[in-house]
Amino acid sequence: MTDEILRVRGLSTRFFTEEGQVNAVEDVSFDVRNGEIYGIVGESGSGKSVTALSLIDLVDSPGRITAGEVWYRNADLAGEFRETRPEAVDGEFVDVRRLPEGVRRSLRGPAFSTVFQDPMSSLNPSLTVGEQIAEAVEVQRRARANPRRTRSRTQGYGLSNLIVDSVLPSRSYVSEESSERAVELLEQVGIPDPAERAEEYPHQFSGGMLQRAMIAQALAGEPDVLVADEPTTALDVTIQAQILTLLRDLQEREGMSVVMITHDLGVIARMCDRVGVMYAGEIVESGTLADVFENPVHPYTRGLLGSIPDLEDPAPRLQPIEGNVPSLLDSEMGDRCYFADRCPMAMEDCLTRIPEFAVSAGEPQGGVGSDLDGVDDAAGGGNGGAERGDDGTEHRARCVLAEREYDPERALPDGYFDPESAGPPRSADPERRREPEVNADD
Amino acid sequence: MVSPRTVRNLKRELGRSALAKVGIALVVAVLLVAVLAPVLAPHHPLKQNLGESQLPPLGFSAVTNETTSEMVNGSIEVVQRERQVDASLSHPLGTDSLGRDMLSRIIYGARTSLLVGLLGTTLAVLIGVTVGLTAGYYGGKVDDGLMRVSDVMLAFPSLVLAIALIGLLGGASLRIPDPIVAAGVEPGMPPNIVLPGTVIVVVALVNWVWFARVARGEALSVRSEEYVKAARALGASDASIILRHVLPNSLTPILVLATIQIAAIILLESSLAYLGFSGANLSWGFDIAQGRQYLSTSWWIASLPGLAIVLAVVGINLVGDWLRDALDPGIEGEGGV
Amino acid sequence: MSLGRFILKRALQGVFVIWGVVTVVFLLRFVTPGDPITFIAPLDASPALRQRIAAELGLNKPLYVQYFDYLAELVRGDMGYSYISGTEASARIFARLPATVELAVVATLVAVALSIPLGVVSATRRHEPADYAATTFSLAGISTPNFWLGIMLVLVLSVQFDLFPTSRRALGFVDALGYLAQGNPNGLIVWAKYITLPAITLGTYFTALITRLTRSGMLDELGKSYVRATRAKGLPESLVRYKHALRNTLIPVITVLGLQLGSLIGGAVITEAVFAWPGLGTLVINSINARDWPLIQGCLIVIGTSFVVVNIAVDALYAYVNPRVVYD
Amino acid sequence: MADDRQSRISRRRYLSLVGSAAAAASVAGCAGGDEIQTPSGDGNGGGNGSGNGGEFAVTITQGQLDSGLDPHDHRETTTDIVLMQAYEGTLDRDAEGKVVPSLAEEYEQVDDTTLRLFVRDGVKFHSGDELTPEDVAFSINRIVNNDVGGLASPQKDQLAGVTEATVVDGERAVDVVSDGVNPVLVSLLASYGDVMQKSWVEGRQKNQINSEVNGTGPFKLERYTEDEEVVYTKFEEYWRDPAAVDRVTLNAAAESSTRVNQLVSGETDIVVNVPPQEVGRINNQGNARVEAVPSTRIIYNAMRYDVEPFSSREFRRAMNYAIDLETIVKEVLSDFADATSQPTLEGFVGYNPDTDIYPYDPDEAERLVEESGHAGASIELHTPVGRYLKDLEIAQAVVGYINELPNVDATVNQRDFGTLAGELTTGSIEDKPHFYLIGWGNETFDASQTLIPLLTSEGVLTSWSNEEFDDLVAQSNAETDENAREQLLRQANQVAHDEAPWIFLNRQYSVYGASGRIEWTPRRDESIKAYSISPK
Repeated sequence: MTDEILRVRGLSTRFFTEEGQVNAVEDVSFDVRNGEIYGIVGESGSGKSVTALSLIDLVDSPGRITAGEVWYRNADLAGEFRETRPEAVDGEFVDVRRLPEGVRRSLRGPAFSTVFQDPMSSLNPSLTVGEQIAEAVEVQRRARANPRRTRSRTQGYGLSNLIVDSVLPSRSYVSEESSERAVELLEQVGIPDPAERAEEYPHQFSGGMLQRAMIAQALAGEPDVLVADEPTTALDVTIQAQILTLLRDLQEREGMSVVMITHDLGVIARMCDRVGVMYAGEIVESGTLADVFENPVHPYTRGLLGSIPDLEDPAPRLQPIEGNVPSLLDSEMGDRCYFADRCPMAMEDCLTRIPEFAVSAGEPQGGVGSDLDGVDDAAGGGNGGAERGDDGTEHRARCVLAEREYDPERALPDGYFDPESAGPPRSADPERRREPEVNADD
Repeated sequence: MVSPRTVRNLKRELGRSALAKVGIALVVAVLLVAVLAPVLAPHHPLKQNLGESQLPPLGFSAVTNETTSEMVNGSIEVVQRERQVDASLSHPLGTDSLGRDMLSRIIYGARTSLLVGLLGTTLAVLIGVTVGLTAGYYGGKVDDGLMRVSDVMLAFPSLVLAIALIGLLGGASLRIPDPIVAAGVEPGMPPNIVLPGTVIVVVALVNWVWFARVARGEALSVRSEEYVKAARALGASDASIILRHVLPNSLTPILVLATIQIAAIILLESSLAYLGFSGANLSWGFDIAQGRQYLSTSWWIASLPGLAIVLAVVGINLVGDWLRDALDPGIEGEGGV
Repeated sequence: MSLGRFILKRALQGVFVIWGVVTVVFLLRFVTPGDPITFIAPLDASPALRQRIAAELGLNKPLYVQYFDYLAELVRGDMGYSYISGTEASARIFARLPATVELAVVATLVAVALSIPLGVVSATRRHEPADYAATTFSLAGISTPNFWLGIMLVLVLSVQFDLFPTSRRALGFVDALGYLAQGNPNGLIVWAKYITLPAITLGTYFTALITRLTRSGMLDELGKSYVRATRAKGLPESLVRYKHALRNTLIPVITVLGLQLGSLIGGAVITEAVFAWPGLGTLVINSINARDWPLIQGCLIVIGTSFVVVNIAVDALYAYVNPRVVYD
Repeated sequence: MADDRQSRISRRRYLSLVGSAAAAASVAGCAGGDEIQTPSGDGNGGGNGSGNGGEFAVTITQGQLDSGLDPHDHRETTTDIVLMQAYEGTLDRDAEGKVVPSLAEEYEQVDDTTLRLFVRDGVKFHSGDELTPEDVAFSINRIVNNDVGGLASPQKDQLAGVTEATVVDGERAVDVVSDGVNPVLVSLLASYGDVMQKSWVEGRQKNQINSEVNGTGPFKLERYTEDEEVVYTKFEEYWRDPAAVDRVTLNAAAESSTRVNQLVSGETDIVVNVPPQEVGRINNQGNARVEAVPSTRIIYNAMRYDVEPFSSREFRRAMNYAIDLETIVKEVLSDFADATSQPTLEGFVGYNPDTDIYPYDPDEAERLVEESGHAGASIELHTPVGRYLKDLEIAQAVVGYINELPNVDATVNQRDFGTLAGELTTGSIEDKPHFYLIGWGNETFDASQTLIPLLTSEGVLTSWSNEEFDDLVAQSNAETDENAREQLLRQANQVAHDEAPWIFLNRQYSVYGASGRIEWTPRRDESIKAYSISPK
């Protein structure tokens, strides 16, 4: 019996823009265990935020999840759909992506909840904070009041309701009971005078307070998995620490799992149990905090960690790595390791696509071919419910160095990837390259 | 003024929007028609032929009831006869109640619409931008005063104000020689372009406020910029600061607004002409008013000039959308009609 | 500043603007060529008679005295007597006002009722047929001269198919309600039949305009982070769209509508001319033509004042629905 | 005042509206219109006491409504038609234009300057009071004397020459005194001079007189909604037989097509000024008919003699040769008009049967323009729009023909009628446009009422000055012998034809649409009397 709450397999999300197809998330697989904090770290534009959105099924057009499964453990749901949708059920797990639209939406709140990066822009500026939290409570309250089979998730709310609501506050969507609960939640996240503050609008809150309110809103549905997408990026350093502490406390108290998405290694170091490092839409290295931080295999991870002398020091952020932020445009990505052009240890081997290798414990640049099995069970699809890494090691990397030593003989010459050189052509227009990220991050 | 970045944005937006292309095509077409009216018009637009009145457009030949009266024993008898009325190749869009060629009138009507639209907007821009920049640059009492004046102006609907001004002041028109006819290319065409002077002045007077507001907003935001302060510290005169620093910053939103205003003014001119308040002798609105009486017998007289207005204004609005999307001047909403 | 004080301040500004309107309207008579006496006095009036008429109307006094007299009378609600018919200008204007208000209100209500859902559908089904239809309609709507639209509606719906009357106003809404009170619903039906074409004619531009504003506003709002966050907390899509995105969309739309009230009244003038609708618009055109100054001034003042009042109301509404407003 | 209006609207308005709606419903009965049906479905129910199933209600739709209800304070046919239902003069005309007695039973020429009117007995005003000679004298004085009745009446010249009216002691008669021989006085009194009640006028403010009615005529005012409609009901105590019509509503629609639509849909019974292109719709509808009659109105283009190029006789004649009047009458007016050759219409006293219509001769016109020395002139024709049958089209056609001359350039200036009329009636020739289209209705059937005001040097509306013409008219005005007077007027008309102060255009026909449910014959003098209407 596994203790995972979430298994993500082969998730791919693409954006179909006028400039071309953008592979924001490419074949990403990871597990989240009950009650743990799983960190996803990467530069901006690496696809980590899109990964978060893909989990909660909120990728906006022109983006689309093109492949993969999100297995979520919920015995009730599994029982409910075992007959009607056998392909969506595997043991106690259901593949969220194969569930009907209405059910998928009903999972937002009680199953997955989200804290976004910028609390100011993530709350509706023209409704009180209390009302917005109460809405999140109310939607769950109504869901409990009606068995899923009979209710329509799109409880009608139209223009007429808007008008009536605006004129008669008593006819509001939100019940009094939910409003009271919202105040409780505000109290729980440490907001003083919660009853008064509930009546205020977002612009009357400070950033830190607002992020607490966002967290309160995320807690409203008592979620199994809280996706925190850069929850502290927009905040002052001192406030960051408070928010992280709050998150940690809440996570422990509620026993929920957290997917912590950040570009801040300090946050990862401080919060997470296990971690995945993303680069150009892929998880290039994953494992326990200790695996990844103490024995990084991928040169990218090593680069990130290069400046961090001490795991306990939360301050330093990602060290910029020389070279261009990778283009995620399908047409420009090429058929090779995406990091090769920036990699100080790029070799000829890197000119093909690199599979994920398991890294042997304690042997960072490990024994040759120590574990080649299971490499691909993520990409295999179908049996996504199956366990990964049956040898017990979780440390994996998408890098040839996981199975072979760096060989300067085979190194690619300097400037191999420069636009002027004979290497694969790449656009040198940085403005253009940034564009696909509009939806992909921040 | 036009930075390479602006040009790039314009091109990109144009490439992505089919509607922008349609808009430009329409505007270019209307411009060409207006400029080349003497060459394109098959007939003199004012030339009547009472014997060929109310000919239908091609494809709409029909039997109509012709009414006349006869005096019988001192009292008048109304007589109706059926008559086959055939469309004529030489009048593809038919003729009006005096047998004037609809196509030629519509072609010449484009001139009036565009002249009023362009000249009226230009004048409105000059007034509005002067007032707006002055108000925004100097701020304080000047700003308060000028903005209250603009509030008062806004309180009068532009059509009502225009009717009042033209009705009370009378409509004067200017005649300027048509260069194409003067060059001897089409000697049979009207030698003069009739410029409805009062209408142009009045549409500018009722529309400058929108430009004043935009220009003021831009001036306000630029006023506190470091480089303006620096210029002032260096002793540059207010006029030169306004012209060199403040004005260029306002150009983009004003250009976008001006495009929308041209469309609004064309609609305003046609409304005025419809109500009989235009000094022009050839105007789409005027033809619609005349055709209104003949709706039950000759639908084309009122319908076709209206279609011309719609096409021209759609074109300009599409160009306006294109400019707005490409340049993103950050102005809300549409200028008033 | 509290909402109450904010409104008070706007009202004071409004009074100032109305005073400006009155002054402009008053001065208009003096910049207009032609002596108003000429339009009042009989053909063969002797100079003495002309002077007497001028004296009766107070036209012989110095300009500033006339101005203050006029202001004083206006404050008492007296707009003078029509030069042409000798009847009270205010009575005449207020007798006409209901027809115009009725037309404007119906057109606005219909425009709002149609355009906002249209704009929402257009924004939420972007690049679908519904969106193309809505954008085409709104583009055509803002580009069509309304008097021509009215004529075309008459041509097709009245002349060809005889569905609606071509013009006039058979009875007012209040009268129709009176019939209803007597148990006769036909009054309302007749009323509706007469107002349909004028209301469509006047309302189309606004329907199109609000559709465009709503669509672009909704697209803007739907792209914002809070919408995603709202979805993330599991709210039904209808709630996300209407309660959240639309509410924020409407805030700027309301402001634009207030500013567009001028074009609504301008549109009403020409719509009334097309449909012989007995409202303020036809009155203002007739009185301008007849140089009936008390009526011209009265009409312009009523129009200007209603513009100012409605905009204060819009500002108040704006402040009410938009908590971010800084009252200054 | 405003409060009165409000309270009046409240209850009475409902009641009266139901009454009028019931009337409309009976109209709808034949036209299949969309009027209000009462729930009971009988179509005649209503709260108004006077309304019953047999009510005969008639609606008359003009191009515009009254300019106030004071019968002495207007000069327009439209107002006149509104008021002639309720006010009467001392004399009247029959449908052929012959003078007939009205409030004066008889008249008698006492001496050269005095006409005695014998006032009818037993006539009641709508107020219920008896008509007295004082009322008659007061009414005439109110028109001719600026100090009587609180009004400087614009109708003063319609009673030209009259200086005062006095009550004859001991008799039920009034003496009307003129400042000299006044051969047309009877004719004038038959057309103008409505009688009002002295005490009623003196007890009222100007605005009350303009919104209330108290005449002796066959209809009394029920409701007056300014600019919207005037509703009269039958006056039962009328001195002749009460009218066949129970209720008359007068309203207005400026657009001819609108009026026709209203007629065709059964919303109205008589519409004025039906343009030829709308005739077919009325006839085809089957439930209405077109009635046409030559009117007393002449349409012409005046050319001011005091400004170039119109100061040149040759130029003015050229303008007459330039236009193809016959074609204009045929094509623009669809023959609903007669071409004219002189200021006076056929059938009028003083009409000259020997003058010919100017032929269409562009070559002669071009030659005359050259001769005049004004070749290359630019002229602008001012025209009202929608005032007369096809006025704008006529103006455009005239200008179109003139433009075909290689040596003159002409344009049309559309004017609002009110503004144009204002310029024409200032009494000063300098205020008038140089060249304008206008129509003149002369209901007296006498040339003098056209020639004097429009063409003599001293005429209030004149655009011309010619000694020979002035002399002829002056002589005719002092001539008591009818034949001699007629000869003088004919000569004057010949002079006018030759000197061409106008472009002579057309005699307008009055073209009416009338619903099939009424019996009614149009009159040449453009009046529409509901009293002469009966059900079919």
